[in-house]
Amino acid sequence: MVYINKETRVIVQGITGHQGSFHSNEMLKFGTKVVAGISPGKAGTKVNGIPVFDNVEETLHLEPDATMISVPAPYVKDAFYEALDHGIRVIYILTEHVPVHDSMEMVNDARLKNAVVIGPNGPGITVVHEGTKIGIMPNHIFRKGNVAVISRSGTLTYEIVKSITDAGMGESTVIGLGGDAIVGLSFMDVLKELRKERQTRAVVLVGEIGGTAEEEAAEYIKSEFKKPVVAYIAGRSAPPGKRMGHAGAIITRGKGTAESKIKALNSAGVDVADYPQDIPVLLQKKLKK
Amino acid sequence: MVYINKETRVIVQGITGHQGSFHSNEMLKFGTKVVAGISPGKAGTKVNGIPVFDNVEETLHLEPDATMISVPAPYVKDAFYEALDHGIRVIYILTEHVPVHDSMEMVNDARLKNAVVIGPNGPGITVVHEGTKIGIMPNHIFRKGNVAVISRSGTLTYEIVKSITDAGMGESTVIGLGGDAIVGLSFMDVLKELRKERQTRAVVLVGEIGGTAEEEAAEYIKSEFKKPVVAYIAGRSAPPGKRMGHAGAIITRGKGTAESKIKALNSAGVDVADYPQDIPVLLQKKLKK
Amino acid sequence: MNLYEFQGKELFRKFGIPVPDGYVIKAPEEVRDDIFPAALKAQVLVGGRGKAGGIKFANSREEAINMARDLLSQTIKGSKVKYVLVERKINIDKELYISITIDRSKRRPLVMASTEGGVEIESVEESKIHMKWIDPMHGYSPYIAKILAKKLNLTGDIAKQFSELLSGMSRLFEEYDAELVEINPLVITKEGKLIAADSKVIIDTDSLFRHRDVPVNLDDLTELERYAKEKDYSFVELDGDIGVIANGAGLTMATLDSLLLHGLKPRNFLDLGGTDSVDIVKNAFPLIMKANPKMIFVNIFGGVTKCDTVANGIVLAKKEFGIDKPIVVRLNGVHEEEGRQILKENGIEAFANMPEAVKKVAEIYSRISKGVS
Amino acid sequence: MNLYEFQGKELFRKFGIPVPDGYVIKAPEEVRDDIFPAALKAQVLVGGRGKAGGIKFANSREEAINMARDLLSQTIKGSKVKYVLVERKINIDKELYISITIDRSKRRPLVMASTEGGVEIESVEESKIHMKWIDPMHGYSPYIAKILAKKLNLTGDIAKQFSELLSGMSRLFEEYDAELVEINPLVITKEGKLIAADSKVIIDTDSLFRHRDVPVNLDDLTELERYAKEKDYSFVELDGDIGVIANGAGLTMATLDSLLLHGLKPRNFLDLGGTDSVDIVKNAFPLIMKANPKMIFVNIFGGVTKCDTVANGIVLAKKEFGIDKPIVVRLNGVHEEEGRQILKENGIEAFANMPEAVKKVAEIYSRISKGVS
Repeated sequence: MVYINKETRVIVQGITGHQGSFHSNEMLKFGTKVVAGISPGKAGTKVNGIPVFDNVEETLHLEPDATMISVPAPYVKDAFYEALDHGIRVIYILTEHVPVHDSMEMVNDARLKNAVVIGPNGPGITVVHEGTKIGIMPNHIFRKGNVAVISRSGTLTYEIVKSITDAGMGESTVIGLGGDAIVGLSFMDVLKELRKERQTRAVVLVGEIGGTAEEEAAEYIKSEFKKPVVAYIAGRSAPPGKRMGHAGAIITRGKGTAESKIKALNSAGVDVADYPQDIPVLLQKKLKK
Repeated sequence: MVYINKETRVIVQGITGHQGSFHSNEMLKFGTKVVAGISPGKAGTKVNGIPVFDNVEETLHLEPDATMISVPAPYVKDAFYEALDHGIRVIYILTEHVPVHDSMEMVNDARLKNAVVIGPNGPGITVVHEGTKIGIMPNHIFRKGNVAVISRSGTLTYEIVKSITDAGMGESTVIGLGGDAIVGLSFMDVLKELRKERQTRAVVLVGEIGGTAEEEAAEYIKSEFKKPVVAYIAGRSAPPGKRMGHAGAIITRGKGTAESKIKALNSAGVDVADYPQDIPVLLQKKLKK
Repeated sequence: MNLYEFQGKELFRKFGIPVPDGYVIKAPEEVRDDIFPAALKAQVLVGGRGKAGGIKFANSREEAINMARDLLSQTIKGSKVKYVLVERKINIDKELYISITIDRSKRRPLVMASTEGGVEIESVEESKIHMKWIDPMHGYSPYIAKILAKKLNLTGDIAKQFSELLSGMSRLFEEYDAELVEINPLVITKEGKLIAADSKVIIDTDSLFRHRDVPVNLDDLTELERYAKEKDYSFVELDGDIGVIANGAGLTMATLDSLLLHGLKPRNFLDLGGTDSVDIVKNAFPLIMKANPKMIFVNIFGGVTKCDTVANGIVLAKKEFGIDKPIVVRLNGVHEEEGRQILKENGIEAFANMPEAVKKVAEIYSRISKGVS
Repeated sequence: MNLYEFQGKELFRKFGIPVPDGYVIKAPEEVRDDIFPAALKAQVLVGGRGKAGGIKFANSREEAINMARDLLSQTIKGSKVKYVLVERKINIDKELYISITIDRSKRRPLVMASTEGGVEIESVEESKIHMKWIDPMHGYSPYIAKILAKKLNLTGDIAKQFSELLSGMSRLFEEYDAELVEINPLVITKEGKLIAADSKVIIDTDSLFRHRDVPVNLDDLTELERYAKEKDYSFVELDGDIGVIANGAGLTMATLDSLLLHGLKPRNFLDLGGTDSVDIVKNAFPLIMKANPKMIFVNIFGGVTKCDTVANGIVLAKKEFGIDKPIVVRLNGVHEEEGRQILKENGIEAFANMPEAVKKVAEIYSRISKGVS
């Protein structure tokens, strides 16, 4: 189990919004225990059969463990602290364009309080073998299995997950770290969780240009992580100084290139795929050994 | 061992000041491992044979565990963060008149980082059986023994410690929490440490008016703390709304009276002395049982 | 540092907290003729002003001048009224309560709100006081206003005004190192506006070095306390008749308490602090003598302040100031032998034990009192 | 959001960071006759201005006007010079480097300082760059300046000036949501003053809703990128000739990479984002066509954006805008069958597999290129 399990009780902050209402329903269908939604002024109504409250305090009798925050970027910090201050310890932020200083503050505060922040600006987490997810990953791409996928991307992750499923394998935990420069979890944080987790037998890292998270993961894999790891890194063709969509996907001052990441991963024994679709082949090769 | 032991390596921030230089010498005499002093612009000099550095970073090779901060109140917060950010995890603040908002920030931050703050505005800590102290308690009043003293006061603590020593008993740990409204440790925090500590067989609480720390300690003693406890509460004669010297010693809005504290302690089976000098007698009575 | 209502409201304006139109006057003729009907509010640092007749309403300048004259001649709970706040009268629909203070045991700011405004919060039953705490690391967050507004049954535009007001209060609280920011009553006017009808702001005295703009109000101190403050003594005036000098706040309190257990009433709290200076000891005596006590009890446990220093201070004071009241001295701790010897040579007996010393005080006091009666 | 040097220096003034006397001009005749000898500095958002001849020195107004005319006619690294900063020349004794940026892996602000100022920090050897991190919970503390000043060998009054400067920089960094605040060179003048000779400030674009006073500079975008920004597309212009439309930043990058592995060069990055709208798909085509690509590759993994929506968008675009370039489409994911059917009915083949689609792109591209040559 990584961060959440089938007993995890989830609330949705911003449940009456487009994303909140659509994805709360998808989560219910997947098996997630969505116990409440928040939307100021809408207390007493229901969304997809989920009771709506005006604020987090009013949901505490439902004993929520986790939240999905889907509110406009300027209000994310307030929603986040409302959750954190009321004792919620797994906080997934769907919203993109969250100011990076807000993220820095939230993420540091949460770490000191042993809370887990997933995102901002990522697809969330799906723990396939527990039949639970928080986030926006499409339900139909998963099959229960032993491959964990850790990714900085959204659509690309779905593509890779589907290719794993289509190849006859399956997933344990799939987690999207988020595409921003500052996010709650790094590859290394999740690898540490997966190290002794029993369901996972192999790991796929889906990285991209920008930052040094992949290099740090490579260091950790080299010294501490014994399960097989394969990877894909997006952005080999990206020119320096340009943001490739994600705020975090930018090569600055010569740092964060795909070459550097691929080299580091290779030297840690991680096979790096040329095409996303090659991931299942690399996995099968690794798992046969 | 409570918070510090004979191996604890102490630095003194503000060592060239009157208090810093006098008390660093007293600490050395008591047996404390004072490894460095800080005084900007004085690097390379010595105080009482202790090497002086310009900043905390320069002392890291000496592996300090704890610090005594004795700088003017407006600079305490900076000195505190210099220590905390460089990994020092026991921080004693001697200085009085530290702004209460600074203390709130420091104390909360430290708690999240598992650091211990002693003070501000207290006499520090003496672990008698380890032969070490950080702070300004007079060396000659102690004798190794089994009584722990937790106090919000200075001089009154020395008086009580001396009376215990004079009565033929001795002390394990003596700690001054500090006389301010916001301090790093509460009676309850220290009681939790003493619960399973082997050296301590009885505890003296020296409280005073203001706040509800004594009442909370009484609750804890009632439910969790099995060693004998006796107490003295200063301020029975204090009128409401007047600060009795200490910033924290004030009865506001009907709260924090000596009566309330004595009643709570009595109901937890704690004998409360009428005079400070009665403490040894109460202790002997409790220990005979 | 307690602020006057008008000073608190100046800070309120700075942080966007709405207050009634108004101005402060020091003399009756300063009343203008622009904002009638008006409330005239005596400015004092103590509570209970309303009951003491410190608030009046005037419909014209003439009426207001007379009322101001009356208020400025009053003394409320021992405090002379020096200022009157003249304010446009507001049309009260509802009175609420809101404050931010420091919760000592939780070590963080506490926001309290109640629908029961306009009365002392101590008299409001606990179930009607709603509380939320501010995390001191990340500071105030607007969700707190959202939750409290609902508990106060505020909706729509008033809820929005409440959110802005509380955010202003929290910034004031933090930026000005406040120990208390209280609005009681917080009024909803018939026109649908939220407005701070009163203000109570206490700024942490220890933070004044970074708030040069905060006025120093000493009107809640007694004359003797102001004098002591100038001389830098930690001094509190009490209503008994035995002068007390001790060292350390805890020991000084314990000294007062010990007297009380013998039915004796102290005249004061005076802590010599932790400096080893003959002058500080010596000059404490003329301060105590100003309080005109029947006798003086000096209770010292020597540490940083050494017993011989204290003894020398006492001897010098007796000589220089000709102290003619009985003095009982108790000395223990560092250099106690030397101290007692010095006193003995000057004809003063020093006890080595606090209970005995207190007994001696009681004995002398009883003798003097009989002599007087 | 990159700020021009003169905009950064305006912020510096606001936070007490000393900068040279000066003013910005947009036309040569705006040069005044007051601060000579003066430096004239072309204002561009790209680096390497000095080497490109963008800084000149003038001793008189006449000289300055000529130089300004010259500078205002220049284009530096593709950016037209629109502003020139005229500044009093300073007497340089030493050049230092100081910056605050965000350390992504430590998740906190990083202060970097070096005695090697005036050159690109990337070219300075690591042992000469001193680093301290700011804890984002309690914020900047002055001890950081104390430690860095010593490492820069600053003492006395200069160290004090450095401490004030760094504290101003850290407040600017925090209050303005900066991603970078850099002073290079930070000059010690012969008169013993610390002064920011240059400024480089980047404000987080996502924070602009709370910084209405920050100017929006788009001069570092290409014309096409500015157009795309207006239309709200996540678009980057590249130097190849194959137009790309995909969904999701990661998948779009992967699409570009896949082309490159076949020796094909993409003309652009265009991410449709996560909205299921026919219009967004349709209107991406005129944008791409403005870039004049040789062909277009549409690579979709349907999730929130469904495959039939994409198909309908493509069909509509072809009809409405008469797109005449070859289009290769790959569709997978939600509603992929429906999407492929729609395309098939309109004579467009859709691949169900990315590697095959890329192979097809390569094949068509090679055919077109031969046809052209």
